[in-house]
Amino acid sequence: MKLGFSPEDELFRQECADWLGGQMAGEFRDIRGVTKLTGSPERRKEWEQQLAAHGWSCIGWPSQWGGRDATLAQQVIFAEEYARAGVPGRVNHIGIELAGPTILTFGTREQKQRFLPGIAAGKTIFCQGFSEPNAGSDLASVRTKARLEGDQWIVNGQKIWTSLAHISDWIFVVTRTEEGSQGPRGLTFLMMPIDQPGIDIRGIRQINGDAEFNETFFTDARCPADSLIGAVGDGWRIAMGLLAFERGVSTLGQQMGFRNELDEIIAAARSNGAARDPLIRQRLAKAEIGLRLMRYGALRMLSQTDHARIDGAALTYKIQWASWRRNLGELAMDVLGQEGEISDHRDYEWDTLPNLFLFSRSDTIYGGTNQIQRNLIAERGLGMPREPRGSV
Amino acid sequence: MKLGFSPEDELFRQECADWLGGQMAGEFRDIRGVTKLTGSPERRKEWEQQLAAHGWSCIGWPSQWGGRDATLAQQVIFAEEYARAGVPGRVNHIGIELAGPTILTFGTREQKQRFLPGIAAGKTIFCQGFSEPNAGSDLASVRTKARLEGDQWIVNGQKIWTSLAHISDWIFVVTRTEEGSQGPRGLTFLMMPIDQPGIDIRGIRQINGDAEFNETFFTDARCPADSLIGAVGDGWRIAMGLLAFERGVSTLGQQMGFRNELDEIIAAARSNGAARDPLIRQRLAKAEIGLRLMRYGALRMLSQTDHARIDGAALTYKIQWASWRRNLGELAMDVLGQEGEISDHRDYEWDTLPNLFLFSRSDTIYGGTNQIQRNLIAERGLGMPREPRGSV
Amino acid sequence: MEFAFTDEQQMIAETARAFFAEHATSERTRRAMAGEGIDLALWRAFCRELALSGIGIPESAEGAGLGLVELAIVAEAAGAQVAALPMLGSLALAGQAIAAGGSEAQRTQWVPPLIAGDRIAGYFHDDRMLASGGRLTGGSRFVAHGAIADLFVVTDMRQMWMVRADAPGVTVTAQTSMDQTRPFAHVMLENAPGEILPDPGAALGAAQRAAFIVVAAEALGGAQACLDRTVAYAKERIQFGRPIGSFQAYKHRLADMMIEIEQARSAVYWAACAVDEGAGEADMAVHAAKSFAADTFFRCAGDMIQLHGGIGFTWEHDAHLFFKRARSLQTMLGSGNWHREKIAAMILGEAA
Amino acid sequence: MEFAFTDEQQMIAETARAFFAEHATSERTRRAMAGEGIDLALWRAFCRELALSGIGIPESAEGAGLGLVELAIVAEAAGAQVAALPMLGSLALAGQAIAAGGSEAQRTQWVPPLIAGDRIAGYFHDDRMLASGGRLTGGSRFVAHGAIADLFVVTDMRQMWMVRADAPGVTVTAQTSMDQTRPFAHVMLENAPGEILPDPGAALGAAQRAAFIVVAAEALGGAQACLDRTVAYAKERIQFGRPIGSFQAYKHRLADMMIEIEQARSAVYWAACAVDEGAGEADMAVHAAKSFAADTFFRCAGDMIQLHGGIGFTWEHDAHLFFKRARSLQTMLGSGNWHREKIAAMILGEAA
Repeated sequence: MKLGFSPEDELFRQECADWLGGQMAGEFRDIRGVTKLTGSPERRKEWEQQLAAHGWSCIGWPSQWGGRDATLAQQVIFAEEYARAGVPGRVNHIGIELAGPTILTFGTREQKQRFLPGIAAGKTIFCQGFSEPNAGSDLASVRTKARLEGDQWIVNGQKIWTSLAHISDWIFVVTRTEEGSQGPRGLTFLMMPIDQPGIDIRGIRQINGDAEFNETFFTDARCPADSLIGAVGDGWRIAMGLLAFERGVSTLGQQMGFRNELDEIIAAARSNGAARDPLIRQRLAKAEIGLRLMRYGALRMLSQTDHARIDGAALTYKIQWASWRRNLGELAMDVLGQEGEISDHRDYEWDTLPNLFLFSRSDTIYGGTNQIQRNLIAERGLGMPREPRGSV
Repeated sequence: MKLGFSPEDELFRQECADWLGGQMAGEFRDIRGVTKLTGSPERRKEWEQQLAAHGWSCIGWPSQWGGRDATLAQQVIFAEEYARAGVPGRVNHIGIELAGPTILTFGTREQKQRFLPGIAAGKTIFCQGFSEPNAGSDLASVRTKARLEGDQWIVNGQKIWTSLAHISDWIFVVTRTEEGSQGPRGLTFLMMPIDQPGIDIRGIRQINGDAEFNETFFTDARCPADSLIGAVGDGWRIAMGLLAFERGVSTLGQQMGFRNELDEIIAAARSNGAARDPLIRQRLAKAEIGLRLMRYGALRMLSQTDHARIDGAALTYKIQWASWRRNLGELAMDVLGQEGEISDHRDYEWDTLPNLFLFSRSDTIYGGTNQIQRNLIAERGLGMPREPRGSV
Repeated sequence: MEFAFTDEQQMIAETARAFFAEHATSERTRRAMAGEGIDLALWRAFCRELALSGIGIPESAEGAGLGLVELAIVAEAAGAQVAALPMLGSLALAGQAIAAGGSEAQRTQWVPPLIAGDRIAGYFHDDRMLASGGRLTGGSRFVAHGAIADLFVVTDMRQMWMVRADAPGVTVTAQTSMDQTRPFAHVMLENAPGEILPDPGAALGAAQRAAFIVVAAEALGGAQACLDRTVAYAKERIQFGRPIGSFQAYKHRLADMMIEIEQARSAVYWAACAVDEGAGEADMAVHAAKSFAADTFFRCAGDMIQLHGGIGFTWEHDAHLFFKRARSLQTMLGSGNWHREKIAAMILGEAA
Repeated sequence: MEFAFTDEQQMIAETARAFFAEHATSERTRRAMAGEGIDLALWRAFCRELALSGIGIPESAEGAGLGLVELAIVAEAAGAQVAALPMLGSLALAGQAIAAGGSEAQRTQWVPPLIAGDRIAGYFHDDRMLASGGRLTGGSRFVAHGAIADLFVVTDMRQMWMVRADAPGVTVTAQTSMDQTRPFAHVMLENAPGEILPDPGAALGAAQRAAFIVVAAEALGGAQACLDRTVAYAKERIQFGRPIGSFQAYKHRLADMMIEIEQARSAVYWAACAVDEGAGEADMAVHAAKSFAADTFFRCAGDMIQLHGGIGFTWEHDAHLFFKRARSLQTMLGSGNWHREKIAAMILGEAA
């Protein structure tokens, strides 16, 4: 058990910091500090390509496919330095962290050759089509249908919460390909080009006034048969495999974003005197502890990837960060007081902390609600009986 | 809507206070302030009879049966003054508040004549036999069996958590009289004399070192056929009716006990400096608010007895006080610090506040766990679907 | 001792509930949110047709009589619909202050038009206000519905004045506010003329007590609405082949909402009753009601979002109106911690 | 960077777990509770046969080497059985203090017998201890396992001394203690002879760090045991015709226990690792571990009682052993709030 990094790792850290810092001070200084998912989309696509051009796009991938075969420690370091430099989140997060690894694991040789170079180069932006209006937390209730006509799948239905669909090139969707099938059976995993007449994307305005999420409508949309991953009817297995990738190194980058939010709250508390309130002090200390424990939980999780088993740290991670961040939003507002309830922006647009307060209400819902997470923990982690499905 | 009491009520209050105060300063001063359920049983039986001799034993009962036809306001006042005077809890609480009203509501004329005078006179002490080892929160799972032989019911089985069984004269039990019946059907409500060879009582030692509760074993125990309340198979309905009496005026007396506990914590906090800690101050304020809201919740509940409907205040009362008191136990210990973890008594016996901390862990369990309470609230109060019974 | 509504109170409750449920619709409230945060037609209808706007102000002070219990009943009904109305600032704060602490002339001049909805008043305090020769310099950035007010009642917590919105030296700027149904304005006074109220103690006491109770009652109504709407959703929404309300974790969360709401209900009417009866515990009661009910509302509104899943955090769904109102009620007129510290001081003495 | 047990650490964990699970049985622990709160035979077996008692004390100081990670592993295993052993006082506090701050002679004289279980030491602090001419006057009523100690290591938080239990002026009185597996004694020094440790700073630092980590690790082991035992019960106990573990509310409560325990696990080993590696964040880590793990244990032990229903609050069931140990770990060596205030001071500066 070892927390420290080797001297080589520290050199690598310096290299990351230098390059990222240079970019954020130079050519890409205009996007430094952008935190909104929807901010500056075109420049951030260019940033994806800049990363790729300098070999930083997907360092954990095999070098054969544009990666660097980076060690775990290196990936951790890169994620930390990326966030520390104030670089905005990756618009191709889904491509690099989910679609790519899924294709690497389940795709054919031909699919790897077709998709991976574009993703690695920052030219193929992916988004994710899992949730549906009536299958919010319940992938097995998917109703979007696909049927094969010649060498094309014809897709009809609707997905929801498809973040960044409006700037993406491809979407992967879980579809029901077996007529009349129910639950996890009869599902198929398709990769579909977005720019086609059968796909219509509409933004969903959230309670913070912004629209990070979309609804995506499929009306006789087309998917080439060779963009099916795995086999027909294999969609559940692929989707479950993909969800496991969500617990990768990118969690550490996410945490650095949390760090910035907490630091901003600490600064506000020091400046407005809330830092003298013993109740606020306790809550800030708890937030600090919670964030540290997320980091060490993530490192435990990552240190065990070899072992193939999903252990406690991994199972509990989603609900941990989601609840932590929702509490952080409330703490931010309690530190700000009524100041947090007014905005200098005209159009119901909010500074970082009030926006955190509003947006974080979604953290405990999307990607599996806290309730679903607790079911999973009890059932998979503790061997409790599964919730029965109803027949309504 | 009116909280104040009339001048006549205030006169009645004075009368209560004078008589109770006089007793506690005089003949019964030795039991003043006894808080343990198990303390001074013989003297407290004498106290029951003293109450009866002066017409204070069951003031809410009809005057025909030894009561005073007291108004709600008078009952509230008596309960408050009773506790304020430091009088210990009634050892015949179950007789006065549950068995008596049950007989009044469901008993025959003959049963009323047989039982009520003894209860009212403080000479017939009752205890309650509902819970069983495998039916903790689930009355419908009762397994204790009764079969009729001639003019006697023969009872076999086991009840648990029968408080004060060891000093009681009678026990009322819910038994299964229909062979092979399941759930709420086939249950019958019996009143049984305790002093007989077929009934064996053993104390259960709790985590506070004391033994307020008992196990009661029935081995061919006998119950005269005319001590059956209602009809054979009617036990569920009677038991449910009885549980409604639990939300009577005696809750206010219980609250006065809570008041004394909270006051003791407040005094400890003032004396040891914990009262300067802003975190403790918040928690004490919350405890104070919670206690006040219990009082006004109880008054709402009582003010609506005419209306027959069980409203929100009544449904939520049990979990409210149980959770409040468990939290109070933790607050008491946090106020006391490590002092609360040592005792001057030799035999693992505790002063009021540490005892509160330990004993109150049972408050959220007996009489329907917090989980069962939440089921009831959601199902009866909000119309949610019932939990399915299993078939294991 | 009868802690239940009288028949008359029951009738007021039913009238008010029916009125707001019919008129304070989501559509109208959203129109108000896009504008100045007031549904002026609704406000006028409330004041003139419903004739409940003078409740809680004695008839001797040009009000409609009755007490804070009845005022709480009305505020609860308005809160249940997150109605975009200046009830808090114009009636509970300014109206109560003028009625309790104003001269007869001031009462006669201002109370009737406030009750009639012909005039709207805002209210704020500024501890550091400078007052000299009837001229005031100070301000606040958190004046609820201040941008549409004709009059401000202002206090430095010692004295109290009336300042006309169109007087020289008064600048009013609307603020983008999280709760768009009760937006704040920034009101600045720069040597502005103020008309002093002769009995500031009575004015301050009446305004605070009424406002704490109105905030608490609105919160109670809002919390109950969050529960009611979530209960309805729980019955109709199917997930995993079952109504989501059949899941025990969901049920228990609804039960927890109900447990808190029932306590909040006791708190609100305890406080209103205690003030109406002049009971010794009235001060504790209003602090308890404000803190408990507002915290309950916030919790229930957050739960409403959570229990609605994805749809719950969209702009389109009304959950966020409740959520933002709840947040606003929590912070305005003193946080929960502040109110609880007041109670702690009552039972423990002042903190060291 | 590899935040997982090495093979050697894994082996120590398995050895310690197996040892305590086999020997620190409920029956033996209850015998110890009825007596002086120590299972002396178990303690000697642990010290002599298992040979893990010197862990965390450098070989140069007569210890067995290895670090606080390994010490935490052992404490976690002991905590899982609520073992009635003087590990905290004798090894983590007194042993660490003498090893880090004692002279070579003191180390040689005391560390080996403590590790061997031939001698048992207690530890306490008294801010107001009077020290003059090698004579000490002061005391504490909360000396864990003090009634069976041969030696006390005592500090006024500036200096540190060793005091023999049989020295003149030393009075030791056993106290009836809520946690009977780690009973307190009242130790009074009245002009008692103390032998000063030459490096009190090192002694205090080592004792505090090790004790915070040992308390946290015991709490982690205890919390996990509460969860494990409740999970087993959930599978076998039938209510309403179903295993109670099939009720979603029950499942979610178990899940909540697991979520906290996994965080506590990260906290304990982060702290132990950080101290072993001399990391800059070690101070924050030990405060985080002590407060978080002890609070987690208390919550899990309370949940264990609740989820066992009636049987859970009987003397006969072991739940109360965990519950009382958990309470004791929460208060000893600083409450959760105290530790969090330390962390607040690190991130915010001292409170005003």
